[in-house]
Amino acid sequence: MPEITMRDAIYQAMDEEMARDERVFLMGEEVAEYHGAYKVSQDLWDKYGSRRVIDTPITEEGFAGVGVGAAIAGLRPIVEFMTFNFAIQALDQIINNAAKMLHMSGGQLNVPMVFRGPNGPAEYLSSQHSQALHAQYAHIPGLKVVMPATPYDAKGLLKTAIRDENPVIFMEAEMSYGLKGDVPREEYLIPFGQADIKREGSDVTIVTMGKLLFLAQQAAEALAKEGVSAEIVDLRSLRPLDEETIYNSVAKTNRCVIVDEAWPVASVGSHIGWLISRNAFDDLDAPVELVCSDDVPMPYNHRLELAVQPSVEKIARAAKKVLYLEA
Amino acid sequence: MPEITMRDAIYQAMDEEMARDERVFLMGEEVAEYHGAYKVSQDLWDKYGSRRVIDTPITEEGFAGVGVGAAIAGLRPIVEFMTFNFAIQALDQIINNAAKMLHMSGGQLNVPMVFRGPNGPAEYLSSQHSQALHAQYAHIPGLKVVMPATPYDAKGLLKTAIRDENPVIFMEAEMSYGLKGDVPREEYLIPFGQADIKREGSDVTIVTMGKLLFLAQQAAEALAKEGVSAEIVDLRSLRPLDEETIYNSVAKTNRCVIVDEAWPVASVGSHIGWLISRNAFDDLDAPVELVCSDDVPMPYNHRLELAVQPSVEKIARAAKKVLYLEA
Amino acid sequence: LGQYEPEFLHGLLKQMLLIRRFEEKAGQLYGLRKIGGFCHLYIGQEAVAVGAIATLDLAKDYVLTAYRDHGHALAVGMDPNSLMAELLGKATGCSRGKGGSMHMFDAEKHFLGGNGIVGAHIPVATGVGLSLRYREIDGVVLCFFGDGAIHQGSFHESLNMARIWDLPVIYICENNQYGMGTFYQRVSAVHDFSRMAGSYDIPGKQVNGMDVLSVYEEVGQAVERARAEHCPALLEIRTYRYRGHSMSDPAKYRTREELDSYKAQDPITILQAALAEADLLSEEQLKAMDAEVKAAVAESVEFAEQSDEPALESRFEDVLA
Amino acid sequence: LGQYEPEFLHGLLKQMLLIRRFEEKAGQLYGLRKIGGFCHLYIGQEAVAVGAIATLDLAKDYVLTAYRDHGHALAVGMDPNSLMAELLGKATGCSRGKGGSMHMFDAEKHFLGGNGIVGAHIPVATGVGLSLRYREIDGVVLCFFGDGAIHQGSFHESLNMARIWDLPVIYICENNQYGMGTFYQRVSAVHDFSRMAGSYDIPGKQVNGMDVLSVYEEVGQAVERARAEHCPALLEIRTYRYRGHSMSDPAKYRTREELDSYKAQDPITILQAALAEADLLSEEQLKAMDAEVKAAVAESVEFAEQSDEPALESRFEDVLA
Ligand SMILES: Cc1ncc(C[n+]2csc(CCOP(=O)(O)OP(=O)(O)O)c2C)c(N)n1
Ligand SMILES: Cc1ncc(C[n+]2csc(CCOP(=O)(O)OP(=O)(O)O)c2C)c(N)n1
Ligand SMILES: [Mg+2]
Ligand SMILES: [Mg+2]
Repeated sequence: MPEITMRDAIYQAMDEEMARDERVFLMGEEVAEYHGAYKVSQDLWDKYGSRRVIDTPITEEGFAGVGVGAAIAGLRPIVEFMTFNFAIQALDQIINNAAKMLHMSGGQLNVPMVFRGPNGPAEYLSSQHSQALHAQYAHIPGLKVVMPATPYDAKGLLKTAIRDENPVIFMEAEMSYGLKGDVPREEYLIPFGQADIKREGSDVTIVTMGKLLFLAQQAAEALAKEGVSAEIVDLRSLRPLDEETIYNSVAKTNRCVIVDEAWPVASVGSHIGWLISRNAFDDLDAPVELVCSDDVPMPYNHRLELAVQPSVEKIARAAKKVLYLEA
Repeated sequence: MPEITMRDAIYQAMDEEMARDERVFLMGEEVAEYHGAYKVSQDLWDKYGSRRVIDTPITEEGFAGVGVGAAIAGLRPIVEFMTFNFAIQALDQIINNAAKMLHMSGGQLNVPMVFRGPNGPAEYLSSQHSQALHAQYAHIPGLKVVMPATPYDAKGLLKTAIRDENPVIFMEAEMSYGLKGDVPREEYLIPFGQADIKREGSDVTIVTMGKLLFLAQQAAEALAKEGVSAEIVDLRSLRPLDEETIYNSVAKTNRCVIVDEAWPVASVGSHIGWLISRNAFDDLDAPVELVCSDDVPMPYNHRLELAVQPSVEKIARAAKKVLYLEA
Repeated sequence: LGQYEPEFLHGLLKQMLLIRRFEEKAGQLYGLRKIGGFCHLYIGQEAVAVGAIATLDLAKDYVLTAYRDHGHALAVGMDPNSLMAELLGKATGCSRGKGGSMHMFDAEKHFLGGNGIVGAHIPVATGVGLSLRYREIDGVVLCFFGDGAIHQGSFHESLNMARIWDLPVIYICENNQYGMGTFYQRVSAVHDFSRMAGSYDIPGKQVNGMDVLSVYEEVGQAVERARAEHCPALLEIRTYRYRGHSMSDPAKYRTREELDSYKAQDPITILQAALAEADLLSEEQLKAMDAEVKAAVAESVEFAEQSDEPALESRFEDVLA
Repeated sequence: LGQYEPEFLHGLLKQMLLIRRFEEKAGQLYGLRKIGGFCHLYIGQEAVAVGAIATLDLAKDYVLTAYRDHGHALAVGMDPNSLMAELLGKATGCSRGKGGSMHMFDAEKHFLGGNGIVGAHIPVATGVGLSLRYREIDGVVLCFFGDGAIHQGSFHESLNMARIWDLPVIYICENNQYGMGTFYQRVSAVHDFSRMAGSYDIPGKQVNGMDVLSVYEEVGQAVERARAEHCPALLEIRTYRYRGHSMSDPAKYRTREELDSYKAQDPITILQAALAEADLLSEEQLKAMDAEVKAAVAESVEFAEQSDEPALESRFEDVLA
């Protein structure tokens, strides 16, 4: 199985789906002639031309809405946000139009489109450019929200997203584009709503989403050295959410740590914390811990920004806490 | 103590603070000559003139940003959104500028301003106009978020909001503007971060925010008839959140129902559900229940929209569930 | 007048009459509390939707508008029954009782709403235009919005994109003089909105929206150009709404005289008079037309009232496709 | 040239030189990985910030710009030490190491940032203008933004408000030809941005941004009018950035020839040459100036490197006032 980068996996998914379906097109800032701000679209413009790979002006609200219009009139747009920090300007289009069009029209107009781009902090970018904003989307009925961690998942989930009949928020990560992983040559799709057990274990469940998987894996390694067996549940899609896999794991381990790089309040992480506390109440031997970012805007200084975010140490410490191995 | 409406309470708070502090002004759509879309600003324009009560074009992003600019240059704006549904268009200004200016400037520029208006469903307005969007703000560090239920709380909290040195999101409700309650003639302020026990009880804690207090009160009445004593904790401010009052109540009742009119996923309600489950783990005799809106866009049809929202029955049923009086 | 077929002119008149009577009835039902929430009536503006949409071929063309959408919905030929049922929140409504007054839709008739957020459908309409270009269909899009909406950022973003991508979208600002209670000149730097076309290097024009034939001609020209040359245009169509912004608005911000001056140029009366004068419409024909329209409206009420409420469980439908 | 005091002209030259050298050094430190993230250099555009800000009285006037902000920060007179320390993320940085390259601020010097979201500071600058009017101060606001930002909705919303409320804001589009990798004409319906002033009924003008005195004069006129008549204006100042968009951009989207053609009109070289020709700047004076500037930059690096990292606990500060 070839090892490819996350960037290539996302590229391949778009390329294959564009080749497969004439209606699929890509639009966003710098996606065409510049080959993508993070070089994700690569040569798609060279291959498919300006009709299907479209550079937009810097108008997030506008081009998100253009995508919605194209989607209700027969096309299947992929709208790239240079980062999801900028998509806040497009939220009205996403929440009030994309997520509600089917409903307001009594089922007449579905919106088959993907909004994708990096989410969450990169490095040295300060507070406007370093936000993990998935809670804003996970909150909204009418959307689907996907956050892959590995190249394999990214490709399979993005292909599913492009074929989905609904608006899908597909969240990548600047820091992960260069990350490598095995991706088969043959076509495959990964359905939404299926979490993936990335590591089996028996003592504690670690629920992760997106790139934090790798911190969780390192934490699990460290814990293993101390004799603690951690199971890692990688959510992959946040909406729909695969509650069953979570509960099954917690039924086995009786302890859970959730890892989310967003701020804590009204986050996906704390939501899942409540879900587990409610629906696996009798299985829990300790309260569910949440490892998330500090409840502050992201500072520019590198030591500070690292201190703000989840870390291997924080995850391992939380795991020990739910095991009552540490305070 | 005079009984006045919520509308008048909010009006009085603005009027008193405008009289007290030259720097306070009000801007928004129809706030001046039309006296407010919901007649909250009333005669403020007649009293203070066009300099201090400013009708804006329909440009939520623009005038929210104008407010931020005025706030960092010496004024104390109150920005009215006709409803918070439209404030989604202004979210970038609120999240990326208002909430982060102090931080990005290393403490140099604080943003003393209030964004206020109705939040949550009214009636017969369908999905774009009937959203309870407080989770979007409660998620964000750098903001304060307030949601009063009674005229008394609204007046005292709004005066505090106007004097606060930070951006405050002040969330009202269309359905409550006509609601009456006692408000003293003398000046008073209500600090943020202090929940209010609106009813004492011993068997179950009902945590509410905003107008759902009244449903909770009716549910408590109904429960009382069945011999169940419910305590009602009205949060009043969502950020900062008065966790202590919640935990103290739960320590007494050992059971908790949270009422939130937002959608469930990544909501303030489910967040508090996790907080209690974690921090009052040993106090809980049953999982925390959440009564919220169905996870769907709001339909226009009235029976349907009522069915979607929290109700007295749903709250009472949840209370009985945590008491194991009902499945 | 002479250049048009009488049937065509009768059609315009009848559509305007239908809208007028439908809206009057909706207003009554609102008063009877059979309709709730916001209900934005189109009375006074009929010539705009009717004249503009008459230029289209709805097999390939599209229409989008804001929340004041009953007129446009009728002008594209939607069944009054399904509209009235929607206003009453019934399962037989065009949007299954989910959308209500602000969200009329008919995918088959290429009427893509009905949008409640001021200015938010302007990019969407632009995207529909993109789809036409992409699919190499020589259709056009009419995007209607108000004088209040033109200041929204979405307007600026959209018109620039429409020009750089050569999209066949006609942006029609229905200047009915007021955005809610605000006279447009109070919130606009320019008083002639067609000037804004200059920022996008596209044609801009003011049109008299009280005269259905002026609307038909001017929109028709823009449509033909858009169809042939794939170029957008901006039209400011000047009109007036007789009623308040929505049912709860007493409209105290304007004078009786101002209202009367527009009623004196009522689009229906004007066309009726012109037709009569030119001997193109007899008293009997007019009466028959009026009776037919009234019957259609009465039937729509009957239909709506007798229709079922949507099942409670249907609230979980239409969330995801 | 003769109409200006030599000291004034020397001041302009020195400020441009300071920016040039500061930016070159920042680029070097980036290469050495002492600075990370985005770092948008102002090299080539110096005449714009320097010429424009020289017209101000910063006791009452204000400046706001986007993320390419080092030049403006130096032009308002901020201490290079505090800027360089900010770039290195140090506690002594103007924003305490919280903001970095994109978020230079100096409240006392009325420099209100430094904003990373394209177009988002345009309404903020408009609000600063509102505050001036409200407080009856005859100050003005310079709001700088790029050719990429002008298509944002916030531009449209802001200029309309500035006009209807008579706000003293000069909107300066620094057209450096590219928004990231996009040549401005590819994404703009108009190629002369000053035309957009027509939509807001305000004066609009194109200015040569490679000539600091042209900038000074044109901005000066707009500033005087804004101060006296409280009216906004739109200026398109045409300029060029020599480096890539940020440090990671190889700038392959443009030709060597194009770059050279702008370097041939380099604002610093031009002013230097003109001064020399007019006998207003001796070789020694120039050398002294250059030495002074280089020393200041070297000192800023020294200062920044020797400054402390912010304490880890400081991440909980500056969140709420
Ligand atoms: C973004 C947004 N802001 C505010 C509103 C509330 N609102 C509804 S209609 C309206 C006035 C719109 O006026 P105009 O565009 O002239 O349309 P008209 O009602 O005259 O048809 C306003 C402010 C809204 N629906 N959306
Ligand atoms: C809303 C938003 N969208 C996208 C970006 C990413 N971005 C940063 S700079 C830039 C180009 C801006 O070009 P221009 O306005 O011409 O300014 P210049 O860099 O030339 O100074 C883009 C797209 C952003 N910061 N904000
Ligand atoms: Mg209007
Ligand atoms: Mg540029």
